Amino acid sequence: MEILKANLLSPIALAFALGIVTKLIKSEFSLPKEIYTGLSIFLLFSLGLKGGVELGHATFDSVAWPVVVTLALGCVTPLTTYFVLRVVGKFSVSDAAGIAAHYGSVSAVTYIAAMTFVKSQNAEPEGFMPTLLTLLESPGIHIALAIGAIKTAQPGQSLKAVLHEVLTARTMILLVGGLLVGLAMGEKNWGSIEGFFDTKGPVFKGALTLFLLEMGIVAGSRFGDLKKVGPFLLGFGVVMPVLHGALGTWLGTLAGLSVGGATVLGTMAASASYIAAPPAVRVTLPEANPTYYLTSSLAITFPFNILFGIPLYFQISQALHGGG
Amino acid sequence: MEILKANLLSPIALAFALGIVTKLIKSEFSLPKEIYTGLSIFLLFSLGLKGGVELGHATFDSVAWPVVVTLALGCVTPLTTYFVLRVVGKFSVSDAAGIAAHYGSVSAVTYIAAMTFVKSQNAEPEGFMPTLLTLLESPGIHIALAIGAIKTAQPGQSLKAVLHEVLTARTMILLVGGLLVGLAMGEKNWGSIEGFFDTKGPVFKGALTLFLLEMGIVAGSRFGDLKKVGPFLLGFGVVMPVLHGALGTWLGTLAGLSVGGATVLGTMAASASYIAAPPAVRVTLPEANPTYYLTSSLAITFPFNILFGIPLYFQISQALHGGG
Amino acid sequence: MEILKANLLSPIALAFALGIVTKLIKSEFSLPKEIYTGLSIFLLFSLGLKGGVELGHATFDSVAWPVVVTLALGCVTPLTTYFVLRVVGKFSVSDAAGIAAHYGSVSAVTYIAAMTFVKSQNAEPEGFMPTLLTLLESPGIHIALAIGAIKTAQPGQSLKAVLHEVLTARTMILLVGGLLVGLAMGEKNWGSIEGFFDTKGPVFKGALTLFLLEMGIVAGSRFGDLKKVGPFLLGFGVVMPVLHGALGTWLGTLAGLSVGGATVLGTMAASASYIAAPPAVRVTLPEANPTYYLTSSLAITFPFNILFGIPLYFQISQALHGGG
Amino acid sequence: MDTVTLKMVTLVAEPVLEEKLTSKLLELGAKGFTVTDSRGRGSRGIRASEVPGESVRIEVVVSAKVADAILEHVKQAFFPNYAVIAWVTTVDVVRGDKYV
Amino acid sequence: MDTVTLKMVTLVAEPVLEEKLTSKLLELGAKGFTVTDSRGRGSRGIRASEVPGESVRIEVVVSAKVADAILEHVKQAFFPNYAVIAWVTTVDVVRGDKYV
Amino acid sequence: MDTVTLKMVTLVAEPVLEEKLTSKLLELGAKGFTVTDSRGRGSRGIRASEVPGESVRIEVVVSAKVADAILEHVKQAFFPNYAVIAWVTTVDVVRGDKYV
Ligand SMILES: Nc1ncnc2c1ncn2[C@@H]1O[C@H](COP(=O)(O)O)[C@@H](O)[C@H]1O
Ligand SMILES: Nc1ncnc2c1ncn2[C@@H]1O[C@H](COP(=O)(O)O)[C@@H](O)[C@H]1O
Ligand SMILES: Nc1ncnc2c1ncn2[C@@H]1O[C@H](COP(=O)(O)O)[C@@H](O)[C@H]1O
Ligand code: NA
Ligand code: NA
Ligand code: NA
Repeated sequence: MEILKANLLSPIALAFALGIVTKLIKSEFSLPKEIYTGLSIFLLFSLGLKGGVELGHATFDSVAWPVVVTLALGCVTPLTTYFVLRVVGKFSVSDAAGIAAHYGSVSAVTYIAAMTFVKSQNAEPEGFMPTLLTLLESPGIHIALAIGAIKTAQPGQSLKAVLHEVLTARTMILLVGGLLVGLAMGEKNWGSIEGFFDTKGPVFKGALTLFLLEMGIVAGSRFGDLKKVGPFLLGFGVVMPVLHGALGTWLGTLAGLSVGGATVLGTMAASASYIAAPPAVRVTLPEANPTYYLTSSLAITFPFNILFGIPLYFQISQALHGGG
Repeated sequence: MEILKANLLSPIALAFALGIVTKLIKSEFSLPKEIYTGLSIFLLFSLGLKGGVELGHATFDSVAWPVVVTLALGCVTPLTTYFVLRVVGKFSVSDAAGIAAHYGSVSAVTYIAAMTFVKSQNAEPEGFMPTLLTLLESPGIHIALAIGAIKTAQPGQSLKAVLHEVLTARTMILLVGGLLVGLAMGEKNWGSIEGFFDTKGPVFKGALTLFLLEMGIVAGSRFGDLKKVGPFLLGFGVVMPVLHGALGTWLGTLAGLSVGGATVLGTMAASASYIAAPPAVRVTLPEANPTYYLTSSLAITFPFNILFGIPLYFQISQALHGGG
Repeated sequence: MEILKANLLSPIALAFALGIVTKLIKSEFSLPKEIYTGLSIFLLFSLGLKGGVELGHATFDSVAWPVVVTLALGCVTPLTTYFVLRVVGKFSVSDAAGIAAHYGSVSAVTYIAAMTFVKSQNAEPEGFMPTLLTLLESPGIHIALAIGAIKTAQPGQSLKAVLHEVLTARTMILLVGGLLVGLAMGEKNWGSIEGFFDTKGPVFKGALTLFLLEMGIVAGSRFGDLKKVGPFLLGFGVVMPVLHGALGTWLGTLAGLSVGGATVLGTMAASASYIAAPPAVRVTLPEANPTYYLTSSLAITFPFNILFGIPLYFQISQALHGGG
Repeated sequence: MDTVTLKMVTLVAEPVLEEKLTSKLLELGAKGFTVTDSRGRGSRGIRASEVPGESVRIEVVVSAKVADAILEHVKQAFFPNYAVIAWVTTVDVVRGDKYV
Repeated sequence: MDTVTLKMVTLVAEPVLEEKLTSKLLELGAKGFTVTDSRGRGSRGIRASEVPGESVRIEVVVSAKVADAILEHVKQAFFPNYAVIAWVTTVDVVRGDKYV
Repeated sequence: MDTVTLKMVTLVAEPVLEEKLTSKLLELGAKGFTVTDSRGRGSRGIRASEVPGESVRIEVVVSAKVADAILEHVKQAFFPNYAVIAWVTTVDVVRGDKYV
């Protein structure tokens, strides 16, 4: 309870809630698209840079197992999502595959929120977490889209184009590129820009607060669609992340991650992409209904994780590490 | 004189003057609209947050009277404006009501400048000033528009829509929302983002400097209209704020506000809205001439308050508090 | 070698390289135009302000000779460029004049990178460097366009319009305006915003890093045109800046500038404008081929200076000052 | 190609009117509309927005009857006090039955 | 004035389709195109982008034959699953031979 | 509905030309114009701006005579060296007397 309260009263959770309320009272207010993009560029690049600087201190041994379990999560989560939706939820092939592409990938904002949360709980995660984030981003999308393309017997010729697009998209350039830049520059050069990009500093947290205000507005503007998706998807959007989150936290712990690191990996597994996945699915599986995949990932799973999921995975992680 | 000089040589007054000069030398330069909006979002949200954190320390007694006099100012200033314009200035009903809607409301930027000024003079205002700002924002607009609608015998069916728009607009969401977020998060959480949002810190002041550069450009681009509005409105734009400013400072002092707090309340009363009021008036009272209300509020009263009014109200406040 | 390595591993050089790579892997990623403009406004205004504050400490004597050599460079560099291109490169009058307008002017971003570099080498440049930057910006453009207009026997009636546009453009307003604002406000007021605008601080360096990421993308998107411009221009884009850079560093040293100051003046002479010059040339000399002047200034000279030129001019300056 | 001949009405107006105009269009029978931000100059230069000269450009594909109703409304409700300009052109629309 | 009479096809579509549509236009014989960002409302309100209601407006000046091919393609490849609207109008183009 | 039949000239051009073109339009008799930012591809791909492929789209409603003068001017002054495209269409304008 203490931990949940700490999360709910954090600036970013409150700003997110304010964004939702903004939409509920039918305000027209939102951040300009360019400011929103600018903030996300800053946040992602900061994460990449910091991760790169810290990756310089990591040994091969400490990274190997976490990489393996992350890739395993990237293959398993789209499949579990797909089968639950097909078998239990009776969704069409296209719809199930479309949603699976979202839950098989990862939400960078949720990841950032988890990083910020565990740091505030003094459970500093490993420095190579951004590496894991980039590894988890694309496999899920491709596995899910491949299932959809095969099952609906489509040529799937655009899968390669989709792969290129995901791998060269904003998130990837900034995270992987930032990582390499951080790795190359080293501690000394990092010192000269740390006051700006430090992911524990006030600039990062302030930018994150403003960003989550906007994310709340975006999520809130989808709330009107909640009644369109039916009770199954509502429940799915909460239960599935808990299952994936527990699985990810457990695998992370097995792989030797710290309390904070395992929490963040669990959160990644639990989160659903709503930036990389939607355009990929829209172009590759046009029959999949966007209302289903956008509403479940953005209006259900995303707020759930930000407000309740992250502290929950943190407690699971503490328990698995013999603490709590 | 010392105080006036201190104000005129402050970064924000100088940046504002530079913006005006930029237009006078016919430069095309201006900040991108999105950056301008982004800066205003940051400034307003910072004010709300800080106000909320400080409101947590205020007692009911200390807030009650300032709230009462603020609401009184919200009712009186549109009426004085309207009657001066009708009786002395011989303006039409629509034009008088349109201008009254601007002078009855409040300019958030002028408010921010006043807050920054009194803090730099070590006259820390009360923590609940943002609350007063939000209270003063809408009544004036509605009273003035109601007068206009009744007198020109228009159905006025859109008054309710206007009310909703003003109450859910950017300024309100960020100030009221920020206040609630600040109140909920408390000192401890505030500490983690204070380095970014602190209204006395360099980020806030730097953003404010850039913002006032743009405001100078916006005000300067209206200077060409000064000759269109006639000598009466020119004088009105300087005399009215001084009267309202003195009244507000006096009422604030009576209500128990400190030197800084009374100065800020006086500045609010003296200021004229040019963000919330113009679209409301344009839609509700289309016969009112925009050149009148935009030029007087933006090209006369706004620069007057920023450069000369604020230090003047500060001296009045000092005198009323038995200092100076 | 040490110095070159220090430069290549600096955050801004690495971010610039990342931007180039972003384009080479055909990513669609780029900063929103408004964010890019916002960053450039912040950087230029910071430079102006800081320069103004420091100009307050300078004596007339220390400034006079640097001003003279800067103006001399502004007259000489367009002429050398024009004749090399005409005589050695056999370019048409329009093309040679168009390119000369670029190399006769100065790239503000290269200037900023040079300032940041020499400061990181503890070779603090003179406080009035922004003054020199503004002096060097326009003469080259006008001399080159005048040559072009005379030689192609065009009326040249728009030269005056071009002059006004260059003198009132973003760079000028922010640098000259910032300088005056900084001069007027003095050390005391500067203290309250130094944490935001300080050109040695993390906010400035962080913003510069993001800005150079985008500049790398812009430069990289021109790389496809490298094969269109032919081998002569490729060599020209590297040799010309070295010659102008050495000349500028030498003249700066003669004029009494410090190691850092002479390096920065050399860098200015070596750099080619790609913000002010292109539209001026496009409107005044439409027959000049944009592929030539944009590619040479943006895809050759700019990256060369950022990555290799600046440390080279620094070593020349050290040698000329009897150090190194 | 199977097309239906319809009317396209273009309105250029002050930004504050966007919401008012588009909701009126739907009320008068339009099935959709497309809005683009633009800037311009006209006979008045009235601007009740922070950005001088900015306006919205609204395109709506409708039947001739609805087009007439739109023009009639715009003329009566907006022309006296607002800077609005309206023109109509004839277009061939695919899947045109969606718009009538 | 020497002009050639051609067709102008306007397509309004979801932003994710921009790349797909414009490369198809060139493939079908268009020599260029102009794209504007816009927003709008239609019968579906499907939005697979962060910005609700946002769309792209593509204008392409082509010969009547290419116009027909474009409409045919759009109808078959996009109408079933995507929010696309297409209309054609007749225009007189200067230097019109560049576009056929 | 009372409308006047006029011409609408649309010009798509490089952004550096906006000021030159619009002031020329007014000089030649236009009473106003509407400008939209757009992007596009054509036969040249020349770009003298930071943003590749960006262009401005200028619409101007004028009498047939002014339309002809505009096209004539654009053809002579801009076609040789600049990436400009121009087309004309016929429109029915409300309050059309304002534009002639
Ligand atoms: N002749 C015209 N052609 C195209 N657009 C026009 C024309 N006249 C006016 N406009 C547009 O309509 C808006 C309002 O014009 P006005 O009511 O004449 O001030 C202007 O901002 C332009 O965008
Ligand atoms: N009648 C119409 N007139 C103009 N634009 C329309 C119309 N109907 C739809 N649109 C545009 O086409 C897009 C998709 O429409 P729809 O497929 O009906 O949802 C909308 O976002 C509008 O921009
Ligand atoms: N066929 C076309 N249809 C529509 N717009 C075009 C066409 N061709 C060129 N454009 C536009 O005109 C600009 C310049 O074209 P160009 O002079 O051919 O390079 C392009 O950026 C496009 O926006
Ligand atoms: Na996931
Ligand atoms: Na007031
Ligand atoms: Na130069």
